[in-house]
Amino acid sequence: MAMETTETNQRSAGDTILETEDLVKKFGQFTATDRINLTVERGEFRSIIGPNGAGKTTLFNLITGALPATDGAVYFDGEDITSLSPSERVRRGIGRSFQISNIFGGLTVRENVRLASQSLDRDQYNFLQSLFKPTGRYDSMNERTDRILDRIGLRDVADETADALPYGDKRRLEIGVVLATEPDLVLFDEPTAGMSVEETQETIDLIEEVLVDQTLLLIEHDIELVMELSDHITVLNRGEILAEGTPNEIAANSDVQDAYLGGMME
Amino acid sequence: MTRGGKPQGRRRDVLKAITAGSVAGITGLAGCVGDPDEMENGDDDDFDTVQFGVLEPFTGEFSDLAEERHQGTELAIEQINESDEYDFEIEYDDYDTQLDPATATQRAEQAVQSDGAQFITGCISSSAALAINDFALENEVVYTPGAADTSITGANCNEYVFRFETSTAQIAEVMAQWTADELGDQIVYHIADYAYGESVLNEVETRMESISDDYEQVGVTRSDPGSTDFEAFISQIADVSDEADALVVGMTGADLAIFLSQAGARGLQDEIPIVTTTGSFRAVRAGAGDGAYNTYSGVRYIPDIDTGDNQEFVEAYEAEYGDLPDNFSRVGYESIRMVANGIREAGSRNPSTVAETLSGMEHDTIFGPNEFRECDQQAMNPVWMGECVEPDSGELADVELLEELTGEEAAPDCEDTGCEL
Amino acid sequence: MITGFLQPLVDGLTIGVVYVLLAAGLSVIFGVMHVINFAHGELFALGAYFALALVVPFGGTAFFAALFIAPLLVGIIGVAIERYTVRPLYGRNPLYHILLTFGLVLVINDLIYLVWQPGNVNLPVPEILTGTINVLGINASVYNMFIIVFGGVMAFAVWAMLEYTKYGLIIRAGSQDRQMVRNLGIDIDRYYSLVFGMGAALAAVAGIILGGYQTVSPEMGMSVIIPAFVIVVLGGLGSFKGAVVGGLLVGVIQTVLRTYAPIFEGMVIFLLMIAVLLLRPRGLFGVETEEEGGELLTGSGGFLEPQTRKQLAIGMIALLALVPLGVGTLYSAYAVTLMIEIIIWGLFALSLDFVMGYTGLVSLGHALFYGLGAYAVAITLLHVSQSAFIAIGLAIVISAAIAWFVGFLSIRVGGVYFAMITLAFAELFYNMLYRLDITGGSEGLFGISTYYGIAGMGPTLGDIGFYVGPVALTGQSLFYYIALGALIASFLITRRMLNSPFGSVLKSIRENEQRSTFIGYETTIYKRRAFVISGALAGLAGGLFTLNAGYATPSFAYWLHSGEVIVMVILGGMGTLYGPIIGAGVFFGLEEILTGFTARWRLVLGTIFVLFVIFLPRGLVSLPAQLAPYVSGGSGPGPEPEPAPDEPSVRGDD
Amino acid sequence: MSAEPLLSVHEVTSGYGETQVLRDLSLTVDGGEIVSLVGRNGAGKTTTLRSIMGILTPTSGRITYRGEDISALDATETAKKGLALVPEERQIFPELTVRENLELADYGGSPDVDSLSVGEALEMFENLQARASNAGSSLSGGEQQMLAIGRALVGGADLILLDEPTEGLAPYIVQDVMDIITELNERGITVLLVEQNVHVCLDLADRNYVINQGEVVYEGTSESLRADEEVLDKYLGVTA
Repeated sequence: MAMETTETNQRSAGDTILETEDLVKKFGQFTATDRINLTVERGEFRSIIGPNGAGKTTLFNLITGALPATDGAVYFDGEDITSLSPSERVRRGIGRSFQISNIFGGLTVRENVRLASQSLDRDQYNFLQSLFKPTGRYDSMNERTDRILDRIGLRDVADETADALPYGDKRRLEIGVVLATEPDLVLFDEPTAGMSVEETQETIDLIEEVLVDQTLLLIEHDIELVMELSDHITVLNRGEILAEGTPNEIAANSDVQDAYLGGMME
Repeated sequence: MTRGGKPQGRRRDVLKAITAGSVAGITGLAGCVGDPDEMENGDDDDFDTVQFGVLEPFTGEFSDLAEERHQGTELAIEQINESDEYDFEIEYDDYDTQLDPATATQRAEQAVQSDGAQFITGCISSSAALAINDFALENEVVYTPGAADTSITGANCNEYVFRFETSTAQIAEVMAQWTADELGDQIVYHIADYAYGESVLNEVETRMESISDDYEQVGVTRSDPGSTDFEAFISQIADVSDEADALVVGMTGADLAIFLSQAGARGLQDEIPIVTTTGSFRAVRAGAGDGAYNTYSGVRYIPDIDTGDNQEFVEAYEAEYGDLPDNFSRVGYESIRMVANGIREAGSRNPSTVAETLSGMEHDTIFGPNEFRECDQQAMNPVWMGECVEPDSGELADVELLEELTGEEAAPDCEDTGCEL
Repeated sequence: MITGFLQPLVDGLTIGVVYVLLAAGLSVIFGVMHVINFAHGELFALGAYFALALVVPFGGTAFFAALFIAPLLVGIIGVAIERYTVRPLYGRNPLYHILLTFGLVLVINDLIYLVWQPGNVNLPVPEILTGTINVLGINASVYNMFIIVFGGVMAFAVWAMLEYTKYGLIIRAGSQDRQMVRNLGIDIDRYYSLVFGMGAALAAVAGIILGGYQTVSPEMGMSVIIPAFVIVVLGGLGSFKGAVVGGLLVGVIQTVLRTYAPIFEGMVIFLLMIAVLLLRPRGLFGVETEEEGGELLTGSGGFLEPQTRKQLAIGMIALLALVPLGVGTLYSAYAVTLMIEIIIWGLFALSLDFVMGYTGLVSLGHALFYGLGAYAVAITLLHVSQSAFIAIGLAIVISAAIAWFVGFLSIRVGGVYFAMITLAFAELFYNMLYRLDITGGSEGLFGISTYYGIAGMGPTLGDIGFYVGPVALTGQSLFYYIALGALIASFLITRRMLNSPFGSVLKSIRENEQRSTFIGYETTIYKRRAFVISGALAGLAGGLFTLNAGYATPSFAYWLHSGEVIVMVILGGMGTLYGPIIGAGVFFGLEEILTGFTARWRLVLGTIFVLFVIFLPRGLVSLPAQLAPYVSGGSGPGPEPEPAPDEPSVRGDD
Repeated sequence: MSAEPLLSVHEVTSGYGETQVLRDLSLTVDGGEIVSLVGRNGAGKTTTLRSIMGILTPTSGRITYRGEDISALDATETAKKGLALVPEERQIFPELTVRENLELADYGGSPDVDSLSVGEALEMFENLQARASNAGSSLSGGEQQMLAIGRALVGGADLILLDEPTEGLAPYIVQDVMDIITELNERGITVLLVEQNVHVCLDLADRNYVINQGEVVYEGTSESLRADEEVLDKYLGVTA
């Protein structure tokens, strides 16, 4: 126990929220990520870019626990979370949004948000309560749910089935669900995929607005957007980190030009 | 309650409905909790019809036997209804018990509660029959089961159950005697691993022990009920065939047919005589094909026998259905006839009265004079030993009788039955 | 001593080869179409009956002709089944194929009864195949040798067909990547019928050669289908090689165990199946296939206003409470008996719905818990205490505990594999009931009596009478209220649970398990809890039955009952709690009415069920919503909600 | 040959479920051309190919091939018309041998088009010749790509839809693949190429479409695209 604490203290020196250490994932012969060392500071807006097959989503899956790592470790808030289940990681503050909107389509908007909110409160009530006390009677949970519905602007449609929402609202709900788990770090996997220009802008505005306090990790293809939003950018290529830096540094990096953008300017 | 034109009639209806149910009667006032007194079924001397419930497993594994039994039942009812000797008519409904005791009881409830049956008959499988045994006692209706399990008129007997089916104990008697006399006392067994198989093993063993001091059980193999592959057992039996005088098989139905068919293909009966309990059933012979040839079997019934009015029964049966009766047809037939005799004798259709009358009453049956004896209400049927032989034409093995035991000789002693009546 | 070893081997191979033929078709059908064909056993039986129809009039030598003609006919039937019943379901959750083919089992089985009559019949084989041979001290019949050789040749021919012909290549490719086969311009969908027909024909061949070896009977299909599944699961769903190895393995293991360890026979294949599913869910030779998407279609409850629904429910309960009062005037006491049956099975169906409709776990072995409850009550009453309360309490606790254990082992495998493993557990239990002394073996336990109280204080139902006006409520009628009370209490409790945080999580799992994980729920734990609650309720249902009926028999745990309760849930509408209760009512109502007309009522029921699975998968409760648009003339949801294909979101790579 | 293009995609809207990926997208491909589709990840390139092939059905718009409307056809039917998709993941049948993979293609495809025999295809790709009886799963990425292209040839395609053929391949193999594409074209096969590697496209293609968010934002020859820095910068993120 004591040893662990020392370890933890060491790791949390500085204000690093997420750190991966030589993270490797192999699928059979194929190495999807190869010894990735990623460090993300608290409060940062970090984007991850790279060509198809670079290992971006795999990296996300390793950080969130959706896939077990072949080798290496993931530290969150200085703690080794490599062997924790996805849900455990969510509880420690890692939220995730998905490429394709991934909400509970058959439930109402309110239920969607409440479920996430409830996950947070889980330890505050005992087992029997959780079995028998109707959800409507948990005040703090419902208040928080309403607050979030307000923030994502879906309070008016709270009692509609999520499936019935227009596409853009679904994405808003998706973000609301993530927000309701009160994450410290949010991973966004292409939140604007399949959106029109206007929708993209709205979504980004929303993310910026409601998640301003959180650390954000974003996979995005729209380079322009990435350049505009990010504090730092990590470029992956063939499972390895090719470059890391501020948007300006990345734009000026010839390796990036070469590998990611196809060596156009050779 | 007195509203309406016929308070009297309505009260009668209510009473009937209640007494037909599982509970006996009424005392006390509306809204009270009381302790209902026993109330006798009102005897009415004056009746034209008697309601029977015929419960058979029309679907499932025993459905052919069910059909066979049902034809016997129908024939008996037809004859009784046409006969002047009985001044009442039997009305009946059929119920499909499937293979499941739960369904059987439900159907019995339907017959008794909904359709007002006072007499029920049927069921082939012993677990269904045992469930109905209990039901008959609880509901005070007379029941004539179609299963051979010893405990039906043994440990689980009760005063409402009368069995014309020959029990495993009776068959074991003739099998044991004949086997010990003709084949020897070194026996290997193969049984189906359930109640019927175990009871054959027990009954034959007890009797062999009492007949011969040198009796020895060479070995027992057990197969799951419903097994369809007996190669491994046949190999094991063949291995000990030199040490044993005979193989006793405690199986019935499809299990036995398949066993005989496979044993026949392996030529097992050339190595060791095979003695079965029900190999003489036509259904088994039909299923086993030439596998049945040259095997021995206890015989509960074959159409050829010349006892009582059997030949009249066979003729009538053949005329009606174009086919010879077999074991279950005669059980269905005689169960109805004997109960009808009881009703005539009692002059009542009250099941309790009829049950009292039936116990120990003499009947003329296809086996000649017979009775449900008082100590266990089991019919005193004669039993035979037979051999299944290759027929002159066709595939179906013929049964040749080898030895007969009278009802007296075959029946176990009253004190050994486990029945306390 | 070599013969000592060879004899069981030869014996085992005989049956093993038949298993191979049976399992090969089943497995290839799954590989290409992802259809689990429960009706395979019936096609097997049909093969034997067609052969019988040919051999009987023409004599033994027609056997050889039958060996080719009958499979052809069954193959054609297989094609028709694929074309008209299976095809409309592609794209839905593969569990619907299980449901559909279960319905087909009921239909085909009754058709066999109708056409050929019940009973075991011997299928005569030609003279040339009779007699025995003795080699190396091994005794075997010529027919055994014929089975091994002919079956071996057939299996080899199928293998060669798969390996070396154009069709075989296409079928193998189809079981690996259907879309790519389409991309190559090959109409793989057209081959589905062929594959189904071929699988059916193989089953028919197995049926014929086994028919000659055993007997032919309408039950022969039911008796082989479970072992066939075990083999396919062992070998790996979709793998021909797996079917061959699995079939021979099971044949030999069974035979060897009969010789050396007879106590395990019957149980061992299920233990083997459970072990394989837990350690290597894809079986010995199975390959990783993509989990087929497609949601389970739950009933829609949103048709009526909540207020109206509440009033309707109260009205229904009031009506139900009045039932015993009409006995003797409006109807006989049998009405109460029938209603008790419906209530108990309604409770059983409700228990299944709680896991199936809310967490998507389709348990094919729920009769296990029903049987467990029944036996727990019976054993308690016989050996521990005659108190009904103690017995029922124990039944609930024991069922819940075993459900926890089964759930602990099973829930980690999903979908079709979960269905299979629960089936294996139920069969294991069913087998144990036969073997154990405490369960009374094959006959079960009888003559059980009880009182309603604790520590020797309390009346039996037969001793009490309540009098309401002219009607006396005693015995059966009082028990009716106990059962009804249990059902209503269970309904209210489960409904309350679904409105609690726990229930919300269950619903979220049904909607989208992955998302549920990523908002912080350990879904396995929630599913297991739901399974425990479901098991406890099923145990309560079984316990109530035994309490009333006074006996317990192994048939309570028979797999057909697990199937029937699924039928009830689907008929009513899964995921609604009340739908399955309605389903139970309709099921028994139909049975009650139909048995009055024909012993072949399962034919009608099966047909209705098949039509439900195809056309009204959301059950009866969805009927008003389905009809509403037509009645009011407005446009509503189409009759067939098209589930969007699930795009797997956690992928290996981006 | 008439002036009519071989393939014409006219104002097609398509996507997955509710997600609209393509918005009124139009493009044409003439016989004998190599046409490239470039754009960022998620721009809708793969969706375009899948919609043409018939794996996805467009919700509106019209796709014609040799003047015939193929919008509603499924993949099997379009393949029989002479289209072949070489998908991004290659989708080699892992448990079939290399030869069987090719034989399978021979059973499918277009009956009207002169196709390579399995033997000819194996000759064309030396690497495959040596591994003809190895399982598909044992091939390297480059070999898989060649086998995937080989299947299209054996199937008798005259329009090949190539989805990211160089993805995940080592640079020297990229060159091999580019050579093969050129060779295909010399055999008279038309190629619609989706690439992220702008370099590959500009080298190979006669014409290029730049698509962004499901719409065509630029069309032009490689020369003109190379010169258009604004497009390169804005849609492809390639700065001068």
